[in-house]
Amino acid sequence: MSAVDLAATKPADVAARTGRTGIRARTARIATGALIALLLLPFVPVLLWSVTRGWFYPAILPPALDLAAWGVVGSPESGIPAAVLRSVGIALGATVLSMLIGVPAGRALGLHAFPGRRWVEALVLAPLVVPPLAVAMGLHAVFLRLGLAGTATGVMIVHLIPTLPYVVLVSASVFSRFDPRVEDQARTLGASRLQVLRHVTVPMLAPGLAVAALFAFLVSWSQYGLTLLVGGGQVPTMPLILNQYVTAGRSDVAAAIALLTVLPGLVALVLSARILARASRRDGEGGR
Amino acid sequence: MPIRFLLSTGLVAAALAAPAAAETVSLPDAALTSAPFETITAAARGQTVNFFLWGGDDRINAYVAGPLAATLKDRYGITLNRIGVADTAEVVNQVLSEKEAGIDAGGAVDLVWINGENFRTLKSGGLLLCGYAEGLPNARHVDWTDPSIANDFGTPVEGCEVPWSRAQFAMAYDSARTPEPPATLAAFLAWVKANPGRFTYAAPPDFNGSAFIRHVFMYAAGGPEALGGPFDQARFDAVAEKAFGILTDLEPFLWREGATYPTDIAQLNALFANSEVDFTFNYEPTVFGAGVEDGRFPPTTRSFAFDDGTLANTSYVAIPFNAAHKAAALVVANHLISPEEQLRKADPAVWGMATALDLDTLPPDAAEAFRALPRHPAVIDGEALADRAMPELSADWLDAIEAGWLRTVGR
Amino acid sequence: MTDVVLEGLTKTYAGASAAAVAAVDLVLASGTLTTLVGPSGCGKSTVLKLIAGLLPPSAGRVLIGGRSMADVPPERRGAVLMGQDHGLFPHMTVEANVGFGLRMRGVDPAAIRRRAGEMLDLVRLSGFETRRPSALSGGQAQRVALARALVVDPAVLLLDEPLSDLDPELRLEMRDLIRSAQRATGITTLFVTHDREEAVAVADRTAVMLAGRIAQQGRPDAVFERPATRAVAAFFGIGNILDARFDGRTAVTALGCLALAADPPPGADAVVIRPERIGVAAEGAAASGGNRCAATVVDLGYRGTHVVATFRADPVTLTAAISSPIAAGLQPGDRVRLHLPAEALHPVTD
Amino acid sequence: MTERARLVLMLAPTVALLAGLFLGGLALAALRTVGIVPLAGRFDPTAEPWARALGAPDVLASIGVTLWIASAATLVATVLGLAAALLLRRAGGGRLMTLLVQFNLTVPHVVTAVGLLWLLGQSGWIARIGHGAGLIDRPADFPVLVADPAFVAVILAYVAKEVPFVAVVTLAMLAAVGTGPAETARSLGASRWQAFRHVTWPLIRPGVLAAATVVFAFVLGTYEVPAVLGPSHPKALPVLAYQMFTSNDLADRPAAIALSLVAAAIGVACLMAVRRLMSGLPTLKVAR
Repeated sequence: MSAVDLAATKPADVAARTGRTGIRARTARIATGALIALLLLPFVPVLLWSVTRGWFYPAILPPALDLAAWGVVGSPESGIPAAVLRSVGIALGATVLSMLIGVPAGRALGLHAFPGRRWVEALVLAPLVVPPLAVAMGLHAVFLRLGLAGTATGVMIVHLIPTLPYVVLVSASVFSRFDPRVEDQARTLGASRLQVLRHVTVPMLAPGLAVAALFAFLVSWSQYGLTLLVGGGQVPTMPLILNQYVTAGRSDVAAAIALLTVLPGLVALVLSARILARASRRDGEGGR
Repeated sequence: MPIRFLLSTGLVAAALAAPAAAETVSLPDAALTSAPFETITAAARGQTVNFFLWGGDDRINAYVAGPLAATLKDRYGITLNRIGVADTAEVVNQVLSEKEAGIDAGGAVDLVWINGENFRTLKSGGLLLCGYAEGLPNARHVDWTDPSIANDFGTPVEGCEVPWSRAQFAMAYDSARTPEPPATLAAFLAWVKANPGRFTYAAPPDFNGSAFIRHVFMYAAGGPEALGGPFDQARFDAVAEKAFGILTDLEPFLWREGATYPTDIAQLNALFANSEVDFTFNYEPTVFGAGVEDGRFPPTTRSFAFDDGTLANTSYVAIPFNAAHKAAALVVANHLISPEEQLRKADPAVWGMATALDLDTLPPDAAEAFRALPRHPAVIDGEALADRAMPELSADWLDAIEAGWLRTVGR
Repeated sequence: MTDVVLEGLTKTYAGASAAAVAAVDLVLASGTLTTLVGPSGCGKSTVLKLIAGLLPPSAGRVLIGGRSMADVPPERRGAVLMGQDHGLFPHMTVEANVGFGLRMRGVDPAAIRRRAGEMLDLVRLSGFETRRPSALSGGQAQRVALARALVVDPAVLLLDEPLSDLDPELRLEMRDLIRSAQRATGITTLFVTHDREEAVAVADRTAVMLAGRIAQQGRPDAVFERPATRAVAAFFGIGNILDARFDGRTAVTALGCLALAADPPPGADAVVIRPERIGVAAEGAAASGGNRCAATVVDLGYRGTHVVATFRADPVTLTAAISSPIAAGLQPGDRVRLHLPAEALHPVTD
Repeated sequence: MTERARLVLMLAPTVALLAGLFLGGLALAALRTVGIVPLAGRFDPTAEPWARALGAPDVLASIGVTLWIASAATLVATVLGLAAALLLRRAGGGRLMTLLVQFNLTVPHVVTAVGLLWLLGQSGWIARIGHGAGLIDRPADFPVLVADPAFVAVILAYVAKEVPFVAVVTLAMLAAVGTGPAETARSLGASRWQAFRHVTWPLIRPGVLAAATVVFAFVLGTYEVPAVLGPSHPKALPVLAYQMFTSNDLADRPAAIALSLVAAAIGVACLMAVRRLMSGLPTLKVAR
């Protein structure tokens, strides 16, 4: 059994120390690799399409390298650079708002028992399982009336419907592992409420809250249906622009936009992995 | 429960209390349609025009957001804000929703590229600014007596929109695969049966697919004359049976034996480009040239029109009744039909869309400039098209045919 | 030097039927260490939170240094709380933890470092400055927590079961450290514990809290030896409670008349005696003085330092802590004579 | 401030927002389908929109295929997600592998849909490879996976998106359960499979089933995937509803809302199921 295999049998297992287990772990790694390959396979044609054009059946590989799609993506006339900024702005806004609104609720749910808790939980879960289509159709007229339909602000507000539950649920689980007595101690050591928040609570919970924020960002960033309905097509975010080019048959531009649209998710994922790794290093230093 | 109820009603109350997002319009509608154009131009300076149009073609996007916007900025101090939509129906929906919500001023849409049933819906709902079109300074270059200008899919225009472009339906084929395409619709239908699986059309409500079905409908009726004028249920029923019969008979010979249809024209184009089928079509033949250039179609793509005729239409720009910036929208509409701008738009290097102007009203050299515009080899010759032009059906016919197709063929 | 006075301090939690803390009057004399002892759930921690200002009282008030704390937020009371699980901030180094209170007060960084160093010296943890709490043992963490509390020079130190998470030997070490630090600094300290022995071992004064009320307070030995009520007696492990009627300095009990060393307080209805004060002699041994009775050995339980013997002296059962040599001569079933010295018999009220 | 006031303050923004936007939107939508439009002061109770919605061609078929897509996608995604989580653990759970498995979680649905279109279409990348390998001659020889009556590509798009979600939830559940129970079972004579079947699985089941329910409900309401990959008929419910909502015929709009309420009703049923599943857990420790 190689050193790599030994490392791979880390998960505690009563029967771990047999040659057979090493093979199993290797099989598991091959199977996982295969699964990952399958999950990522759709991105192969996306990658290829983004650097070519006029790529017809039966050509397996693109006929020639052509970066025109990226030219379109980068040109102000296409509206795509503006859409990137708009999408980022909406997603950031929705993230900040849902954190401000949702984290306190997450704290209440994570730390306290109270009458009516079941109803609050149900209300928070509901947007996750009730398709937003009807909600958005119902809100459309109200938003029009308030001058919010067709505006980035309106889209951002309506994005709170799907982002808020994630923030509340993730932060509830973060707070359920938090001992609020540390805050008491900090208070008696001379920290004001605000100082406790700034120097104790937030830094202590930062990794978990960062994950909540990342979820909120990604949920808003990927949103399609709500943006389409409440934005009335006038708030073209990246997923909408992508679909516009798909329905226009511009595979090359669509592919380039698709890659651009995947980018923040990738960054977010790597970032959250690093945050969590740092947190586990911090908490695990020297062992508990 | 009561708390939630209160909160939700609270939102409604807030909405009711809020003033409908209004923005003062400097000139009342009546003044807009009668004032000297210099007054309107002066009022328009500094305004922003939200121009809603289909946004799936980067040439159009580049033209509108680029040179067109720049010219408007330089010359009139107007900011043109291009708002691309996936479907013009979304814009109609927006105006309808605003109307329902009681927003009678300060609406989101200032100008929209429109025709056909979308125009009919807005016009019949009284949702458009009307009575200005023929009074625009550049309107003198438009032949308002031409029935294909004066009627938009059978709906009288009546000064509620300004013609922008002309288009005519054409078929496309790959000359490398199909050296000699059938010349008439009858021959084409025979070809489809002789070559099973090599043709399909996009299902309505796709605009182009719907147009193809109308060709079959007119073929079944024995020509466009039989379906002219307002909608008539008896006439429809008589033709429908035959027309949908043809399409139903055709189904087994279609791509995937008609079990499914492409849901939009882009899907049909992709099928054609990848040799899954041998034909595609478009209401705007310049697309074939542009498609070859941007890699959507093979270089050997060519286009043709059936000898029995193909449908022609005019597309327009219109101003909603509640547009926030009507003066500027008028200035933009007027500029869009200036010979200079029409020539630029008709250049295949820019967009290639045929002019809506009557070339006879132009000075000879200006008219000659239009005639001298180059043509992409994939695009059918304009005169060949013009010879075969058929007027469009009225929008009511269109609705009935689409609904009939969904009931009989498309399920 | 500051004293702390609790006046009629009461706290009733929302939705609770009984007060968690009911009309507590308590004085923590300046510079003393007072222990507050009681079973878990009796309201001890609530008292700490009320003093620290982490909870608003339902009634009554807290005075620190003679000043009412009614509108003073926790951070300005100078009352530092130290909890049972050290409560160190996991995201800060040891040094940052110790310096936390000073940083909140805006002390300049160099001074913070110096003071933190001194404090770590005091708790014998020099060299641990850059460690994270997760890399400390339980005892080390508790010492850091103590240093963190002391560095701000608090007016009052509130210790909430600070030793309960520690191993037995660490407990003793830490207990001594707290005691010596308290003596050295003279900080008025309230030490909450449920451990009776701990409560009397470190304290200048001890208050016993039962069901939200102070049942008894006084010098630790007095509380320990002379509980005022049956409940306090029971809490301090005195199982020998004899119902009694009093006639002057005589208690009339089921064992007969027992002489007392002093007059019983009004309302007394029982006498108690600590197990270690009961004398045991062989049945035939010469008897001198009163308060003796015959009994049978029921059970002998070896406890290392002593033997807990259970006797049946009909109609009651008594428990005595006796030395090993005496226990060696006994077997269950043996008849003995028990001696309940008058000065060890203590009348209690209900 | 009393504890109770603090709790109310923490919960109020979330409850107000979700009650206002989500429940309010849903209520307005429901009223609209019976002819009541509070904003316009219109009150003409009617059942016409429901008759129109349920009488539209293919509506029942649409509801049917939507349920089929949701069931099939949920089943496959749950089984594969569970397998992925277990495989990852067996394989030693390397950081890179975990990251790659999670990748699709961050990808907007419309991107995955477009990728699958280019991958699985009859003239797509796999078909081209098949042609290159001499397996097929014409695109028509390649199996029909896109725009097919069984919605294979649509289901696969959801699978690609939701396998990581189920896997992440399962990994979190496995981490919470720890290896202790399984080790105890092994020491009592259970095989690896028995230990999983009788000890680990019952412990993680509520979380996994809750994740599956969320997936199911989510699929019910998503527009972009069937819009890109579905056939012309029958259409998935959200596609049909959106098409009706933007139809030229004003009377279609309340009918469209009625259709989307059908999806919402199925979602509410899911919510109740989730509540039941989650009742055994202190807080929902899942996030996506």
